[in-house]
Amino acid sequence: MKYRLITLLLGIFLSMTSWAIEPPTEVRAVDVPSDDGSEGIQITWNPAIGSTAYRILRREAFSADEPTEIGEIPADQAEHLKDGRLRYIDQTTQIKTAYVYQVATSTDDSDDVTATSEETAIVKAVGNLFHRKKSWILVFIVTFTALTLVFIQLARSGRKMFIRNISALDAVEESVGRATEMGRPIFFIPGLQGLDSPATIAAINIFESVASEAIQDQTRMVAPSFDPIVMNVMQSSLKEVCTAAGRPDMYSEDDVFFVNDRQFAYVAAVDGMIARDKPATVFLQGYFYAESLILAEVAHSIGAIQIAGTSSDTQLPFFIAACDYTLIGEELFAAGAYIKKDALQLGTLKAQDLVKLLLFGLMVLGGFLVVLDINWILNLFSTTL
Amino acid sequence: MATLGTLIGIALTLCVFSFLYKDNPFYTFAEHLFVGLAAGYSIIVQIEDGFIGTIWQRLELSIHQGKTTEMMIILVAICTGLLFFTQFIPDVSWLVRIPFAITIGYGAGFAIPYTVEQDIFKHVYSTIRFNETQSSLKDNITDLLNQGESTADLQLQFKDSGLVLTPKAEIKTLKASRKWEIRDRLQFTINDSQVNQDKLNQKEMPDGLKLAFAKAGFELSPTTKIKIWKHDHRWQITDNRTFDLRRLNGKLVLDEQWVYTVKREMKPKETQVEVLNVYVDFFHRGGWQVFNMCLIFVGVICTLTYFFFSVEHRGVVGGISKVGVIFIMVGFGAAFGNTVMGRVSLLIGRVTFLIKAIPSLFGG
Amino acid sequence: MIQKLLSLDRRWIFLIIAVVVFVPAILKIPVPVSTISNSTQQLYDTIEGFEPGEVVMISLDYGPSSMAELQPQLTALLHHCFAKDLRVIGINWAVFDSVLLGQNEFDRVARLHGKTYGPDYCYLGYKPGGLPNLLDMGKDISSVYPKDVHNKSLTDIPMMKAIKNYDHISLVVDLASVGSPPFWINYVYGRFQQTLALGVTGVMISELYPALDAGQIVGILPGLLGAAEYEYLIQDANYTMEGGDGATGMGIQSFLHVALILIIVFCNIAFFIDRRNRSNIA
Amino acid sequence: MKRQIPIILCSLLGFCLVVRYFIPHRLSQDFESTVNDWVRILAVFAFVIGLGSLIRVHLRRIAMKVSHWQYSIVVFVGLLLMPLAALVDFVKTPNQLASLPANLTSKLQNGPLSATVRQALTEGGLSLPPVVTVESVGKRWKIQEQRQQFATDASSEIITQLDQGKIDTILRQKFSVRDLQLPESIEVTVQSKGRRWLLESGALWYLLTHQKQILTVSRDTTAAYIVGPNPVRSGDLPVYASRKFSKQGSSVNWLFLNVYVPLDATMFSLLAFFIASAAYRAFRARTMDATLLLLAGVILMFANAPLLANQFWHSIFGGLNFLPDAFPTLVKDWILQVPGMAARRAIQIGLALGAISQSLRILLGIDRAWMGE
Repeated sequence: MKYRLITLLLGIFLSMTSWAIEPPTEVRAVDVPSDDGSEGIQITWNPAIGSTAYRILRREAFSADEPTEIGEIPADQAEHLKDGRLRYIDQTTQIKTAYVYQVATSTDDSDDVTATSEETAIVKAVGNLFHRKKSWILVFIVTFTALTLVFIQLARSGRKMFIRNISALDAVEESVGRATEMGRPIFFIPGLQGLDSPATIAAINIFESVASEAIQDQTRMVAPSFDPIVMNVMQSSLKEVCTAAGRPDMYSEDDVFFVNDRQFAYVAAVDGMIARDKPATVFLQGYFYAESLILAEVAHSIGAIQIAGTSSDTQLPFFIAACDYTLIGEELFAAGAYIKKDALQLGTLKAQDLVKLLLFGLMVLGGFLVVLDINWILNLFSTTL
Repeated sequence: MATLGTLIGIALTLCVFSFLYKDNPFYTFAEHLFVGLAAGYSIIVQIEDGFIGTIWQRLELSIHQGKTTEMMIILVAICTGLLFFTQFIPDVSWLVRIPFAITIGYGAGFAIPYTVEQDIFKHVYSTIRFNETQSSLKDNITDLLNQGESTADLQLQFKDSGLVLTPKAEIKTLKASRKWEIRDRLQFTINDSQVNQDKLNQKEMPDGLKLAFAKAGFELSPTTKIKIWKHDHRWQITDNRTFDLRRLNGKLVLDEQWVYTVKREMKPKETQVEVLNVYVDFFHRGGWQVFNMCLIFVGVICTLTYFFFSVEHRGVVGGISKVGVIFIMVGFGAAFGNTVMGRVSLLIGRVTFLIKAIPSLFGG
Repeated sequence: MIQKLLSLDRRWIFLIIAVVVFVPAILKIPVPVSTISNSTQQLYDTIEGFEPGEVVMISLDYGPSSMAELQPQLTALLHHCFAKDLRVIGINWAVFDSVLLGQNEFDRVARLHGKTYGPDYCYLGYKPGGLPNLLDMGKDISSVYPKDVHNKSLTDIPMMKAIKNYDHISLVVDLASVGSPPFWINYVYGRFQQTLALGVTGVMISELYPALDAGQIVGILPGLLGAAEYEYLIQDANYTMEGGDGATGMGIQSFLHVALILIIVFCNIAFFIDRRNRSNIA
Repeated sequence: MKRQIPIILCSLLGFCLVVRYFIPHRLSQDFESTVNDWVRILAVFAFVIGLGSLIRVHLRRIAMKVSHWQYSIVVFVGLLLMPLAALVDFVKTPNQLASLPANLTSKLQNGPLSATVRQALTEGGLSLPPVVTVESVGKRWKIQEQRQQFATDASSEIITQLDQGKIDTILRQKFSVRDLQLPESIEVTVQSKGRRWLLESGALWYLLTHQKQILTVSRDTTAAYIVGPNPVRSGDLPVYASRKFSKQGSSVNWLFLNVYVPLDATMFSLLAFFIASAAYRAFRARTMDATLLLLAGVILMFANAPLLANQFWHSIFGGLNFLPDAFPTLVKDWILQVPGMAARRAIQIGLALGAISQSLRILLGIDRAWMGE
């Protein structure tokens, strides 16, 4: 009897307190997406009426120990999601450790009446396998690759590929011929970046095609290089060219050599060589920095034809101004295929153009929609990750 | 020692400059010295940072920490590195292609995704992004906005975010309160008696002017500065925004007009907090800005057209790409002209060196 | 005659350039600044607003090759800081080459203002490590720089006792000829909300205005022009008697631009006359 | 096989790296850093090849007595100068760490360091690791520290403390248990790099690595001292730090500042002349395009010359109040930021497409130029 009374009173008391303040409901904890696990776990919950702040409690699952408070956050400072829920991100998590969370209310008034929510499901902070914000970049790359493959197939099947003429490259033959007449060497400067830069590969392609023409006319190709690996590659390609042309005697390791890997030491040396050897033609292909103009001007000063091309948009203006012929922008990457008339590679140019067209369309449409305040195309291109 | 250093410095500087006249023994000397020296420097760097720093120390560390995988990785790398030397052994010389392959694969593999992100997506985005955010307000002023009139605290809120709102501003609620349009204008004339010009020239804020601003409903903050342009009759009053005052037949005239659109929307970041972004609406932006944006857009489109390889540049395409060439040329000319300044300063550097160094040799 | 002008030997142009650069440099012909560009004014006002004893950190991220443009900026800034009794920390975050340049200039200007190493200013120099260093300085400067350039432990440097990290630094100025500004902006401003200003070469300036508009930085000094403007401001306020290289340098820059424009104009006139003659003959 | 293997390797690595970009997981980050190291190590070997080529070329010039062969000797002089300077710095023993009373030399014999010497050294202001062995090298003694390493479980407190650059008391105990002296936290600087921390104090370094809740503590640097052969005037034996072959020594620095920098900077400054001669040639109104180039260029130069943009401009057009202030600068910025920007963007987009296409050609194995085909 007595016990009943106590329990009853207790029950009433309890119910009153719990009536005084509701616990946060629908507490959910999920791993933060698109991270390596170090971003932690995000906890979301419905705000509880009358609560001025929330305390986040955490304990390791499968362990008996009491939940510990990992953070307290005032209600007005908590992140409000658009569905009215609140969010807290726990970044103190250990990777792959299982946790359960609770959110407790707390109020300013001294008699600290708190209501604690139910425990969340077990959650771990794990590294994710895909970065959601990058999906459109993936789509773009896949499309590009697919188109490239398609056009390679088309080219294999013998489809003719039209490529507009690139005026700067029509000068190659003439320049080689000139060198032959004057009996002077051709200088080829493959830029100041390593083999890991696409521009350098493009340059090597051009080198090959030029060399094969020059070797046939028995004109010497001289390639002072900035990067040892590039030097090696060019040596081997020149060797191949010579053997292919049936003139292995034309190959000399001293024509393709390493000069220096310090920018202006390289420039100083190359300037000196140009001034002394007086080449008939100077090719400046690849990636260049400030030295571009020095090289071009020195080449001009000894009356050599300069044929330039670079993927550095800051140096293009100087080549345009100082050189006789310049490959503008991406013409550099097209050049190799263009001179060799290599069907497959020309095919990839087609693919490249198609992608360009695609971007073209998306920009026009997207721009138009943005003006009408419809932003979804715009947001495809948003790179704020 | 110091004098010797200066002496060498001067001598070598002159040697290099002499190349401008023509190639000569002095330059050739300096050139070869430079080549050798630079290579020598690279040797030190390679030994210290390369052999010791990159290879030996990490190998040693991994060994004595018992990190076998790390150790294996480094060893494999070293082996591939050694393959460079196979080029001198005819039979296996092809093995040198393996380090090539790694370097190239590495380059290509990195180039693809990052160029897409940095050079394509970023540029396209900023080209078609016609509605740029001007500033953002706190979320909790929506009801203030909904009242449709510019109250004192609304003005305050705007001021906090560096914008101006006068009491006369008209606020329209569009599209079920997800969007507001605010048309506002700050305009007044002051006859000269109120503003003592000497005061303006003393960079003080004249009371008359303060008064005039107050009348127009814009409290200038105490940090207000006055800037005077050299040719008279013009003052610029810099507050958290800038007003341009000009003298027009004996009166100071100030006229600023602007239209904001306030929009609720998500932040681009994954945090889904709701913010109010203040846009200067595309059509209500100054016609000049509209023009510029369109010009950039057109420019990009046309210049891109120039790069189409698979079509003959005739007819429409030819026309468009011609326009593209115009942009390219203007851009290049500008870049060229803009760089002169930087290059000159390099020369100035050397010249000042010579001018300071040569006297110092004679104890000057 | 016209033909000669059109096919003029490059060396004549070189000669003109040389004269235009050397003569003003030797005679120290300064070009007074007429208007102060906003970006400079803003930086000046920021420093002007500081109380004595506040700390300014200057990072010298430029090599000897761009010294001409940025050293005058450094000098002007130092004059201003020391005259206002601010305490200055010098570092080289990105570039190793300019440690000596910076150190000497610090000592020189400090001497002019009767400041002593240790209590009033110190120079920490260069530490390899790149980006992590920037971030670590947000936690604890001495974790990046246990010692200064004189190999003196930071704990023995009086002013550094009170300065643990960015919280104790009122302003960071990055004088850059390399790509360092984005890092300072994105990480030091972005993560630590550190008040930030820049001094950059004339070529870099236009890419950095957006940061100024976005309020990420409180001011930019644009190349020699910026230096000259700043010199004008501090001389106007009698913070220093010393005439700076900025004005001279800017003078040289101006003269050379003028010369270049004239050359181009003349050669075009000649070009047109020549063309008309030809068409007349034909 | 001589063709396939390299191509397959190349494509494999390339595509893996492309995929990696989309995977935030730590494993993929590790993969990236591994590949980075790999290529960095390759570069070191490549440099040897390059150096070989350089030496070969100049030796040959000297041997063949080709024109200007004498200068090739200069190259070798330069080539040797820098490493020699570095050697000089290396030999010139760096700053003295402490000094040891000469009479203690008798106490220095191979084996563990005697207590008296240790005491003397610590009094000399040298913080020594707990376990050190002495080894006589000719007339010198090398005080070599024994490597220590121990693993312990890491509580999250310890980690958070370390991240804040502090040392947790528990951790401190864990050190003392293994009688590794860890001075008061003020004297210990903690550098945190990701999941690794470097505890540094005087001559003591501890590297802490955290994996799978286990904290591995290891000494990754040996603090080696050499007790000098020639007693200085005071009769004491100077104690020096072990030396390092470095580019930051005084002699190297001297060479760098007095020989290298002048050459480098002057070479760079030649641009001022060449940009002028290039402008003189290129900026002629031959064609429509050239005219545009010319105009844009001249306008920019005008605006960039304060003398013209300010004084000159104001003296001529200052009266025209309807023009906005600093008009030349406005025009300049407009050209750069509107038409200039447009062209730049388009070119960069184009270049990007070109580069991607080029990279695909390589990874798909249709561009084999790099194999010399």
